[in-house]
Amino acid sequence: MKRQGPVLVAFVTGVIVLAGYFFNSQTVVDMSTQIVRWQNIVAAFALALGGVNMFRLHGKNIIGRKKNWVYSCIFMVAFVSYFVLGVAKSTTSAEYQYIWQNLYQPAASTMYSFTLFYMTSACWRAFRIRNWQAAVLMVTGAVVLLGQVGIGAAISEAIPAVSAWIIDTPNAAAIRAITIGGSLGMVVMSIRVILGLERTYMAGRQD
Amino acid sequence: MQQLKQTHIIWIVLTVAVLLPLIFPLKLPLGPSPEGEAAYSFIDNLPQGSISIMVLETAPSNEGELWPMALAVARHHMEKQHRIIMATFVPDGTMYAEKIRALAESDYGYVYGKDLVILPYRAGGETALASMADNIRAAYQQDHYGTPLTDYPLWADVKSIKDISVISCYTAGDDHLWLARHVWAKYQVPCISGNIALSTPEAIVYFKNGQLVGLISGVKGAAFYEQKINMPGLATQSMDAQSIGHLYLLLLMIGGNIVYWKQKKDGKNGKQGAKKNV
Amino acid sequence: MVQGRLASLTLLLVLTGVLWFSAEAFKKTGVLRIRRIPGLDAIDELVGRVTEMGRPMAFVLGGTALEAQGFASMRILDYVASQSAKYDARLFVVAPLPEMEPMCQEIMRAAYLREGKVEEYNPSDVLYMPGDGSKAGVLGLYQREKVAGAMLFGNYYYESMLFAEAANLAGASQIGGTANYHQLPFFVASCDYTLISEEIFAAGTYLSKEPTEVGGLTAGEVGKALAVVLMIIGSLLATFGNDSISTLLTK
Amino acid sequence: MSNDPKIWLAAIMSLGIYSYLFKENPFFRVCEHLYLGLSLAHLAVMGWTNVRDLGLTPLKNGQWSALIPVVLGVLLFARFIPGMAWLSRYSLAYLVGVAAAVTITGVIDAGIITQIRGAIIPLNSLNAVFTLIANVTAISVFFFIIGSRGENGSVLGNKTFQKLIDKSALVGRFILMVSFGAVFGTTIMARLGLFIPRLKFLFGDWIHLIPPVK
Repeated sequence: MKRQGPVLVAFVTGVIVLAGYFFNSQTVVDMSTQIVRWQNIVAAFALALGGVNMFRLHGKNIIGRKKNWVYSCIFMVAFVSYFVLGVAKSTTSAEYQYIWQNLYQPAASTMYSFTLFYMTSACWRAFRIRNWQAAVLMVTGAVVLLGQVGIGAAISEAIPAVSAWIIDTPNAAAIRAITIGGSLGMVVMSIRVILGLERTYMAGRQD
Repeated sequence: MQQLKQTHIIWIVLTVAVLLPLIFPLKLPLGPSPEGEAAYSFIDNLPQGSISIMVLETAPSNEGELWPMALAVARHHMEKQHRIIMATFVPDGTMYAEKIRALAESDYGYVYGKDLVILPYRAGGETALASMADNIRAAYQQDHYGTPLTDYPLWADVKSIKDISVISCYTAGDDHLWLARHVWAKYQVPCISGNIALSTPEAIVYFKNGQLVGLISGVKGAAFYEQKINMPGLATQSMDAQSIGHLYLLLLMIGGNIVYWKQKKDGKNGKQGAKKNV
Repeated sequence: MVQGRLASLTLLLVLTGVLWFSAEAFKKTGVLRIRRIPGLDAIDELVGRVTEMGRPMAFVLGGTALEAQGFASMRILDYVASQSAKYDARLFVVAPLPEMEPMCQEIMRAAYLREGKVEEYNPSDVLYMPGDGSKAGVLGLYQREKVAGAMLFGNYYYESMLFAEAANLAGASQIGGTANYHQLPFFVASCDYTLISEEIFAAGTYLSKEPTEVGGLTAGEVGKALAVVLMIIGSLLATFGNDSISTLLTK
Repeated sequence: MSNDPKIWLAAIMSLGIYSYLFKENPFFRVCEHLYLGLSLAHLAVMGWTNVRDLGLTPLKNGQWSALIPVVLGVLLFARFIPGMAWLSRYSLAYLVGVAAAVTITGVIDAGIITQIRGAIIPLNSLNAVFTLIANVTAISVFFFIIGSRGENGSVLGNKTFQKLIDKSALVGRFILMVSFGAVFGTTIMARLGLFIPRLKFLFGDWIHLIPPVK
């Protein structure tokens, strides 16, 4: 029940979806689309998991008056009130959109723009020509980097042309190789999941 | 502490360098973009009334690159009076769909339900897109506002994915691959990918294989598209700042390496990190 | 049978068959014929160098969810832990997910036990650093402990750049490995050695010697060989106006 | 400077987050926790909307088949209950089983067959020959068994062939590095693309230093 059952579930659903792809039988195709559609519902439940995890973590912080519990309160207030607002008045309501536009959106895009800062200082300190591979990478990197923007074309017409050739030809070949290899890896891994040979998703001390 | 100070100087210079061309534009050239051209002319050649799906995988984490291009393509569709269905598989996508709806209604006289529909967000990523492709009418029964889709005249013309003239996505993820896998490979509906510049080295292979009919790459692609439809906007404005930013990072990299090689020559480098590798 | 899917189905069946047979064959013979991954030599070299310098090293796992790359990386950790136990190099492990922390502790303990040094294993050397907060934590660890070697394996995103810089500030050598092609450039540019995409899986299989994984690796290899053969023959035929291979693939 | 309270709110939030770049501080912490709470709540609301529309509404209308995914979804939370945690494996098995099959249907054609077909080109130009060589050598980097000369001997046992694979893998690595260079070059645009709109907001919408787009 604890191990064989789940393996069987993965096997049956997997085989039906595969059969629906390869064969014309209307019954199988219907079953397959149904199973895939159900998966979206289960995945929707999974969206709340992260929230529940953090809710527990910050809840413990507050109850135990742990270090920085005040910040946990802020998290709680934001989480609970926004969730209630969304469920009660729907995401299309003006209030919900106001908070999304003016608090959430600016915070999120600012947070993600940090990556540029890290990259800039890494350019100065970490990206070094240590071996021939890094040398090849950085030289082509420099050409493509300039070819991406107007200043490259302003320096020389050749830069965007060479950059486009790099992206079109050697790069396309390399990505194609990685895609074929990676896709084969994904297919093989998926076969192992469906056949119940790969069970790491059941890891953890649950028995 | 010394190091931290140095980092802050690097960052402040970055901010100023990027800010200046935003205030004082340089008007640098843009260069060609054959894959963007392909996307433009495909949409441009669709007859009036064609139905297109825009998959808005846009979020605050990537809107800098994706929102300008989504806006440009949406405007193009509206100029040509195509009907638009907006779908999304990321939780933030509908917020951007509503912005497009507002624009369509105010600037182009679009009527919601007749010319344009917003489908609700669906969880599940690739499988959600696959179920849309396999049976769109079963995958969606209501729109984003909870109204039954059968109430709308637009929906009457959508029996299956094959009634769609083109599907475009705006993604920082793998949606361009999902479209190639589940829409083009299975149903031969033409797909256009609008993706962040970083995905282009990968997406270009799909374009070359014919799995995508067009490709809009990052801010540059968006700026190109804005110029094609003759409506310079957010992307065009930021291209000069992009130029200076790129140049600054390149100079930092070159400078960093000069310091590194000098230190190595002087033997001051604390570690023997530069050993040769295979 | 749906039109145009014969080639796919054939390929799928071939791969399944190869996987099965080679897994069975490996179970019987136990002989693994696989190229030694150069990245593993680089690991040995790094452990040696760190030992000489008498400073610790760090193994930083990347990831936002527990998936294939994470498991392959933990198999590599198993090896690194053994090596460092053998040569008495102190090893810090950074786990980004709550599920990973106990797994890493178990791996470390087992490795020290194998080398007969279980009393030297300190569970608090496995650090749990989740989310964006961890990024600063890793920086602090490098500085505080004067880390001389860092290994970054797993499902990495933008943090690869931050860690690269941190290692450089601390004067540490690095080895990286990920299958996320968008981060590979940064690993190659900042690490002394990089395991590129599939190499981390191959290294995992090489180290774990789990039969169905060996079978999977073999099946993938057959697929790649087939791809190369079809490309070469197909292109040669196409040069002379014969597109039978392309047609075959659309069947 | 703007006098719209909305813009001020967004600007304060942005500055709070940016303050981290100078030093970790309470202002940042407040903004960070606010952001975290909002973002997880947004996810949960979106999840709830999907569950309601796809699961609960059909159930109310008597479509009992919707019970299956709803039960599987609820079981996901069993992991928080000691002793019942194993129940969540059923939901996980369903998720990974379907995802695995969908992956196969997706990539087997688009990721393998079509890629091979795309690589088959008539060799009528230098560029075409180069492309084929690049394709083949790049794949050979990932030959782990055919290229083996490991402790248990080689699979094919032919020295010349192995040397050829070695050489090919070396060329392949070169090709890969060129490709990574291209990725490197394009990444910077993505990163700047995140920062420039923030600058435009702070220095344009907020303090009106940058002229607005026409």
